[in-house]
Amino acid sequence: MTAAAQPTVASGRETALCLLRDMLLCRRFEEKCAEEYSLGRIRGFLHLYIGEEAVAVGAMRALAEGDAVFATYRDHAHALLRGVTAGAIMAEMFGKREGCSHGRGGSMHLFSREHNFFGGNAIVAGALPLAVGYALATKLKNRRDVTACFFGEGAIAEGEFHESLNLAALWQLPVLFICENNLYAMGTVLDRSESQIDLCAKSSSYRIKSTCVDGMDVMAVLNAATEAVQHIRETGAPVFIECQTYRFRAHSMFDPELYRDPEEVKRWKLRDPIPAFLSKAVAAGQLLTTDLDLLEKEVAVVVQEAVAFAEQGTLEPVEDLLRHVYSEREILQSVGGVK
Amino acid sequence: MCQAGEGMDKQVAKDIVLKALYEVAPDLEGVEVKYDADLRRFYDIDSVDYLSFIIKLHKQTGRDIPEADYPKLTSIDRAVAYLAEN
Amino acid sequence: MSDFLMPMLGADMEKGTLVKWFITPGAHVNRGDVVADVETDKGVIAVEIWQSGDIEQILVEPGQEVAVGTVLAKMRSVADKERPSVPGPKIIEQPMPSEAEIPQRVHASPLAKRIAEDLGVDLIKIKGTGPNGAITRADVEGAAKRLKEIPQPTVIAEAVAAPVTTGVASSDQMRRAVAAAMVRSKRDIPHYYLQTDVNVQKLMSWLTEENRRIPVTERILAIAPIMKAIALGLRESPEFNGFYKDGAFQPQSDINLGMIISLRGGGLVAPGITAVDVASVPEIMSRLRDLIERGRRGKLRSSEITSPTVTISSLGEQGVDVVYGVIYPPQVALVGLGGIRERPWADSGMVGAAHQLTITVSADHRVSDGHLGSRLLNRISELLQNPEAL
Amino acid sequence: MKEITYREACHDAVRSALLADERVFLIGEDVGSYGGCYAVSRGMLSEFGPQRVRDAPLSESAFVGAAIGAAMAGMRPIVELMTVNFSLLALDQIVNNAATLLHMSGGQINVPLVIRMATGAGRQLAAQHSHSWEGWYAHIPGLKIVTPSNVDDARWMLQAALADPDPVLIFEHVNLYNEKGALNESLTAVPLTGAAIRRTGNDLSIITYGACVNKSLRAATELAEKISCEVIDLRSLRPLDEATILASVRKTSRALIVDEGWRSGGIGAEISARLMEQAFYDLDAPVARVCGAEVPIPYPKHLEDAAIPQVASIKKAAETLVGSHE
Repeated sequence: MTAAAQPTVASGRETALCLLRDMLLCRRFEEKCAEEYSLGRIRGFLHLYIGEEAVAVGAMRALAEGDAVFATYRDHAHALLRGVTAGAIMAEMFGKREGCSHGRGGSMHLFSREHNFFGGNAIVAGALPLAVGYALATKLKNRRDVTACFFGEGAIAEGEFHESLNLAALWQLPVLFICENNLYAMGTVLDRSESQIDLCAKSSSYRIKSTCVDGMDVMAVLNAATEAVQHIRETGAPVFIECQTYRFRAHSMFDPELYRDPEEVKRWKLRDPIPAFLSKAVAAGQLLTTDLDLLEKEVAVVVQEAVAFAEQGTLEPVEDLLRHVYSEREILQSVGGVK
Repeated sequence: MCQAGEGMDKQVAKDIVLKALYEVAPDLEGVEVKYDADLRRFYDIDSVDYLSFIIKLHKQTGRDIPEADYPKLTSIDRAVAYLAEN
Repeated sequence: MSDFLMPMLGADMEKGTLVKWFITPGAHVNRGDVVADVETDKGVIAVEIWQSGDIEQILVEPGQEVAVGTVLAKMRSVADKERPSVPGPKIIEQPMPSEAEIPQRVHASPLAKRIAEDLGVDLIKIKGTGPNGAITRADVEGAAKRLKEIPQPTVIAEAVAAPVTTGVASSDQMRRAVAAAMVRSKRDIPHYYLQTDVNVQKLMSWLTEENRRIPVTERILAIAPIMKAIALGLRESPEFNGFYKDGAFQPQSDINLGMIISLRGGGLVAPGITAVDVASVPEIMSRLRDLIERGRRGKLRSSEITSPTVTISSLGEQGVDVVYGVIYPPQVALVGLGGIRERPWADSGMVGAAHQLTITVSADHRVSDGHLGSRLLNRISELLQNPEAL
Repeated sequence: MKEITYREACHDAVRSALLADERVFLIGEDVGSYGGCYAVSRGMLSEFGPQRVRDAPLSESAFVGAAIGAAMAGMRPIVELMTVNFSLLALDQIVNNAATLLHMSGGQINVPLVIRMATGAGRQLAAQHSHSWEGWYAHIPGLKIVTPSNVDDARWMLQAALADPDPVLIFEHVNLYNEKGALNESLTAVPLTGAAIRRTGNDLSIITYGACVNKSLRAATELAEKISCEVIDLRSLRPLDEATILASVRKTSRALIVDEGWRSGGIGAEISARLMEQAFYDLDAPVARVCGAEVPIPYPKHLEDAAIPQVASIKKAAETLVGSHE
């Protein structure tokens, strides 16, 4: 099973099932990641998206196959939703060459050209200019594709955020900026780093169409993103969406969470997007409570198979260490000169 | 290069041992070979020569030869058998 | 039954202290429950359990610091799945001590040195014309031309070695050269001899230990640390390190130890290792092996024959206990080494067995006397008691 | 043979690239209406239009990053960074994105990007506009660093860089733009990498690049009666053409490295280290360097001159290196 990145075609039960399944898949997959990390099979930094699933699930469903996606180092859900297989992602985190970046990138650097998925970027705000440039190329090639760029609210303090929004607006480029505002840039709460915490005010100042949505509500995100994508395709101009959300887990695995009150975490967990969506959909008659069990089983199999795939993966031989520094047709030449 | 652990051919082992011996003691070449004689006493191989001999065997075969095994390599015959068995 | 382990919570985590349990034996836990607080370098982190089941036994008490992967508790899990074990903490390899650097003495370019070696030219005798007066290729080539007309200095060791280096050694020639040198030594040098027994038990254990640890190619024999101890001893007793020439003692700043090699075809050579006092033990060992191998092959360099400032005669392997050597003129001392053997050793009224070595020094009475000689021997003996410091 | 300036060579290179390939576009500060800070792109805006000759706001990080993004999408952008100093504002994009994407993605995403920038001192532009960062950039795996020193390379290296699938940084020395040279009209391409021996000699190898090539050639001419100098133009600082350097030094036994960048940790140090590693026993004298003085480049002419390699300092170093017997 893969999370198909199709635009919303049907409403009602079919859509509801897809959204719930996508959110569950992200959640269970990442719980498994945490487990594997504690066992030492995943190493390095591991940033989990748990709690924020509604944002990526809603936004991705609004995109079409030809659209491009740039994400951050908190990128497992985005890769999954873009259609990269759970096995290839898990294998990447295991450092295996069957991983989606052949094991060279790890958790923070998931890539798949096949899925127009461009990472996996671990410098905060570093991918915004890339997304702008990708959209510029789209425009120069007279295509209607949208470039979606996910980033946290921490990126807003970076100069590259402002430079990128300015370029996108100035040159009227088809970029969908999706700000995953989870309140904390690592351990620094928004109002301790920004003089203006109304993020749409910032993007609006570049004359970019901006909206703010409840990022715990997958339908709200989906609707906002669908509208935005349509606007971009029609006008070629960028759109900014702020999704207010919360990460339930620590910033990374090695974070004692000294900076936030456990009560605050508890309060947000009451708004967990998965049960929230389920109860709404059940009330609306779109889903049955029993759907959850079926989907859980389905997702568990995917996760289990992903781990098995990663376990069976192979390690790249050390003799290949110098690969992928220069493009392959150049490698013999460059290895000779550059040691 | 021979790989460790596969029971080297005796003739190959003998060639390696003799070559190593002649390298550390070139003045022995042309002297009558006594395969079972004690290297140190009969051929006057001193401890430095002997260490060089062991290192050469190691480099030729890739095999680790612990100090504790030195008594198993005191003659040409024994050294050949050691390489062939291990 | 399955194990709940001290989790790996970050790439830089090696161990953690269990601060608090939130569970007791018999408790039922669900996958995802926080079961304990663990203190790490980064602060206290709440630790989750990844299996559902019943806790059977708690193995680590609050306050205990344990490595990542240590079993914290035993549990009977709902689905007793097999887990791969977490790799233990990594053993950090001790870096090898860096090799002491050898000070530059003759300023010659690497190319000049290479050519000098090929042509058999001694760089010490050449005046350089390169940058900062360094000897260059042209200087060496010029010197090689002139060398043919100038008679060689009559250093006796060189006389001994000359036939070997040219590869036409007859044992007769060599015998005659040795005879001449030794006659001159006994005629001109008033020898005195001192000897002492050194307990080398520690040295031998250290060697066994070292050799077990290091690869075959780097193994060390006792002679290497002993040479290092002799060189360090000589550094404090400059009266033994140098040449007696033109009626006066000329101490040398470099400590170059010659090693007598008996050739199987008869005869001796005594090539030297330079600057032994600043060389590391592994370095001495590898240079000695190289020297002996080339010595047996007749491939010594002339500088190696002329450089020794003190000579060592080691005959222990031939079954000898004590060596009283004859000094090689113009040197003023020779150190003799007997065999290392287990012998009775009395210490604090107790007699036990210990590996011992008898070291002698033959020295030139024109330069030093017994008092200085015994100080040298005592110092060498002392240095050998602390082999890891060599 | 036709005499043209280095600036004209750069201009012709960019123009012909825009003509030859639809995917190519020029982006940078003042490349359009202004015609480029060093007038390399003069006239191109009217010829190619604002889509292909794109003026960027003063946001180096964003427009360099955008060029990387466009390259990822299959375009062939040429970025002009007004001067090497401003490239520091885009350093994160160059180092963390352009140089790493191919590797992080396991070989999936290459970045066929070309960045041109004006480098070096010599025009009394003082401390913030006179850097030589090419050696710095040469430290980074994933980038290729080239330094055209004459009109032929200025004319054709850009084409080779555009044909390369990976990011190439071209460093054009500010003092070269007005230099005239004879363009070899029979050339239609030059290789991107590989050093060139600009003068052959037997006593000493002078290893240099960029604007110091001409200075070294003049020093060699003036020394010719006493010392026979070989002058190597590295052309590419990454990858370094070790084979040519080593072959020359093995022949002459002496090496003098001339590098306008600061001495400490510079490309000169790297070359020297490689000579120690691979040609030590062929050296008849210590490797010598003439480098930028360890000082921010001062404004007054006499001090600026003293801070960077000059014909006189190159000659003096060569004489010292060869010693008294030549």
